[in-house]
Amino acid sequence: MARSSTHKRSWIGWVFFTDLWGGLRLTLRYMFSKTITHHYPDFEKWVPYPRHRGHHFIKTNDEGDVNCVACELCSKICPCDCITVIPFEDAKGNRRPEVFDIDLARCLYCGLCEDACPADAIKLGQEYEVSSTRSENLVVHLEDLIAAPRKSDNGGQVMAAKLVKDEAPKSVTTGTSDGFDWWERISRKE
Amino acid sequence: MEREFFLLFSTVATGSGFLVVLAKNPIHSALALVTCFVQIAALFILLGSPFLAVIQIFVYVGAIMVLFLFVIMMLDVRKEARSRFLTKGAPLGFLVILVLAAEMFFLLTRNAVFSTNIVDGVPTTPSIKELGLTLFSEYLLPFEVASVILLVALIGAVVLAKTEEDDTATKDELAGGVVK
Amino acid sequence: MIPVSWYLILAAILFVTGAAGVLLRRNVLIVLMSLELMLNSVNINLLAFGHHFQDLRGQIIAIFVIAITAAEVAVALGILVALLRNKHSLEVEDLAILKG
Amino acid sequence: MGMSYGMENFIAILPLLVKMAVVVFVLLLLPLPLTWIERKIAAHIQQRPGPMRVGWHGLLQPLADAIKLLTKEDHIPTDADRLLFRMAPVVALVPPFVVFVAIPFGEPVRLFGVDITLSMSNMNVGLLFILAVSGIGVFGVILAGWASNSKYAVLGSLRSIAQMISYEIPMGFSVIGVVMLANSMNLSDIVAAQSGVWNIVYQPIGFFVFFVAGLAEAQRIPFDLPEAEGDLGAGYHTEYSGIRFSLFALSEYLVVVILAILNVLLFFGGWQHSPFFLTPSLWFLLKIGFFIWVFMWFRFTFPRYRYDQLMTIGWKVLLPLSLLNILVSGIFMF
Repeated sequence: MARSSTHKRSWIGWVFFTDLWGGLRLTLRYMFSKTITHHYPDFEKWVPYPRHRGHHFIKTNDEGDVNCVACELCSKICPCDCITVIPFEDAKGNRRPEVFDIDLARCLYCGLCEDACPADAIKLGQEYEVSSTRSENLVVHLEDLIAAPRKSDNGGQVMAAKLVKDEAPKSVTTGTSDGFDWWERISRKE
Repeated sequence: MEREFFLLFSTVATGSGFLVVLAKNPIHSALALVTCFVQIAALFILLGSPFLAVIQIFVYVGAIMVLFLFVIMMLDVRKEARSRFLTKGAPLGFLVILVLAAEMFFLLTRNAVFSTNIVDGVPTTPSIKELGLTLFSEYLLPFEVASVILLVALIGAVVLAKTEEDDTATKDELAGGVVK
Repeated sequence: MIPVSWYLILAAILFVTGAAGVLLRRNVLIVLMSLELMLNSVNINLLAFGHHFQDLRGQIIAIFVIAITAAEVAVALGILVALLRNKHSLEVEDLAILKG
Repeated sequence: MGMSYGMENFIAILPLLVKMAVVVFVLLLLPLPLTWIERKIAAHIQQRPGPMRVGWHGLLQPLADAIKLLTKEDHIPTDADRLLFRMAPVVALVPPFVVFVAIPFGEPVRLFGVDITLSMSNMNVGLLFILAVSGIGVFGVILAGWASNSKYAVLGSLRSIAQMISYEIPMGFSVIGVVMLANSMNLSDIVAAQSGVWNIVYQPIGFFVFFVAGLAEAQRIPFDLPEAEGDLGAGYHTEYSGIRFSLFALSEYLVVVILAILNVLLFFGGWQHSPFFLTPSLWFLLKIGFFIWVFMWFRFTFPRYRYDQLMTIGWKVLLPLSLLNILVSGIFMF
């Protein structure tokens, strides 16, 4: 960013503050240029990269059952002890979770549960708008986890969006356009 | 109207004057002195000399008292506030004060000349122009002497506040000491 | 109109207050401040007489008083700071080293 | 200075009371739009939109901030000097208000058959009065720093005092050239003396010194050493919160406004030479607005000076320059 200019200035430039004027000219140009920030949450939303670790989700297999075998390894490895799993045996004789709760208020999104899972069930997805005014709402259950958004396939882009105001306000992407790469906005043409 | 203003200003001035002497903490007494000076500046306006009033605020309040507060804040006065209040020679001092007060009281009450206002008509306020002309013609020599004294005081204060080794504190003291 | 004696009485009260501070208090800073108070009471007198007798000289001498006070304070505070560097005390009685 | 001479009847002082009420009302509300403007300028210089969510383009944001500040906890540190701690914001606020007594806003106008001067007191020592009273402003800072009983606050206010005392002198000297040109310290006379050419033409050095010293007096960037957040927390108002903090913010904004007004009055012709579509007073206010914008532009452009650089600029650059300015103007006038 900072171009270090070490060339020596003459005393005339020093007397008439050429460098100060240069700074003022730069900020004046910025003052009347377009803004480059995201207009989140009203008009734009950032879709995170697939590597992003957000709200958890649980994968299901082709028959509609969850992959999870309720081995409780995720619960054991969790450093902040935020996962509660209670197993049961379903009609087909498979071991499945009866209760699978994650307390998002305690979770630090480290992704260890994802690593520990032997059944490719629990993953960390793209959702990052999980705020709430009540801490009870932050305990998510099995059905929430199944319904939660998967990893993004169009990550690293800014999409058109609008704010949906209900109990838990969220910015929802709209339109079908692909969005654009934000870094284009700040690339300098020199 | 004028009378009420005089009473207001003089009451506050007297009260804060007492506070200057009575306050334990030097900061408090400096602030009381500031109040007193502002009241006196207001009295100067009543006395028809707005220029002196502004100079009073400029020099006394804006420079001298700020300098005082600067020095007080540089020194540690928290322990001073706990030290003994009066000097050893306090009884003798009280006596002198009493004599002085009695003498002034006597002179002011017994002298009939000043108890009435002998100027007839409203006194005119001398303009700043007149003041300046008199200052620079009739009183030119005292004026120059005063400016030389100020210069000497400036140099003296810098020399006094300067330490042998160039430590960083010198700059602050210099900044404080050079003014006026 | 305010009789000039009122100003004189006010000045006298302030002067005596200042004198009490100079004579009775132990703290050098407060002694200096009381001195300022005395000088100011004198200024009130000068201006009151100048106003009373319609004479400019009252104001002019008051200007000189203010100028000289400024010089005095600068030197006094300079001395104070220098003294405190050598003797860590603000009390009048501790500073009487010339008395032997 | 007819402060108390012959004001027996109420009708005579009615215009004065109205003027006082208007000025106080306007000054108390002025920081609201100013904070919005400052935040918007800051945002756009950094290429972001700034406050957008409360009202149209965040116009009601200052109101929301004011409500927040008013309802916040008012905290006083344990070992603070409680009386002085409470007094300090008020003491800081008084001088900026008092300064407006002497500031004229235009030629006298005729309203309801009465001639009304657009100033509260047309005093003949107006300029000196303004400089003197704005010099008192430092007391609020001193009290705040001392009473908080906090190291950051004391250091901040010590810096403040040294800075204000140092820059008051070049500031006072720089206006002497203007006073010499107008032959008066009355601000209306000074403006009237610029009916031909603005003073900036005759006094470029004086303007430069006044402008820079003014920035330092108002403690604006690049001279905001007393509240340098990098090394001092928030300087003298580190320990303040809620309403008392907002009083300090108010007085800082008023000082900026006063500086802009003084720059326009002394060097940019006040209300003289208004273009045909503007009344003189509006033209005057427009120029004041321009200067306020310039101060904000500076704030988000320049980095802060170091403390020794600050003192060097004050004593070794501005003071000799202002003395030189007096000398040169004296020679030309002679």
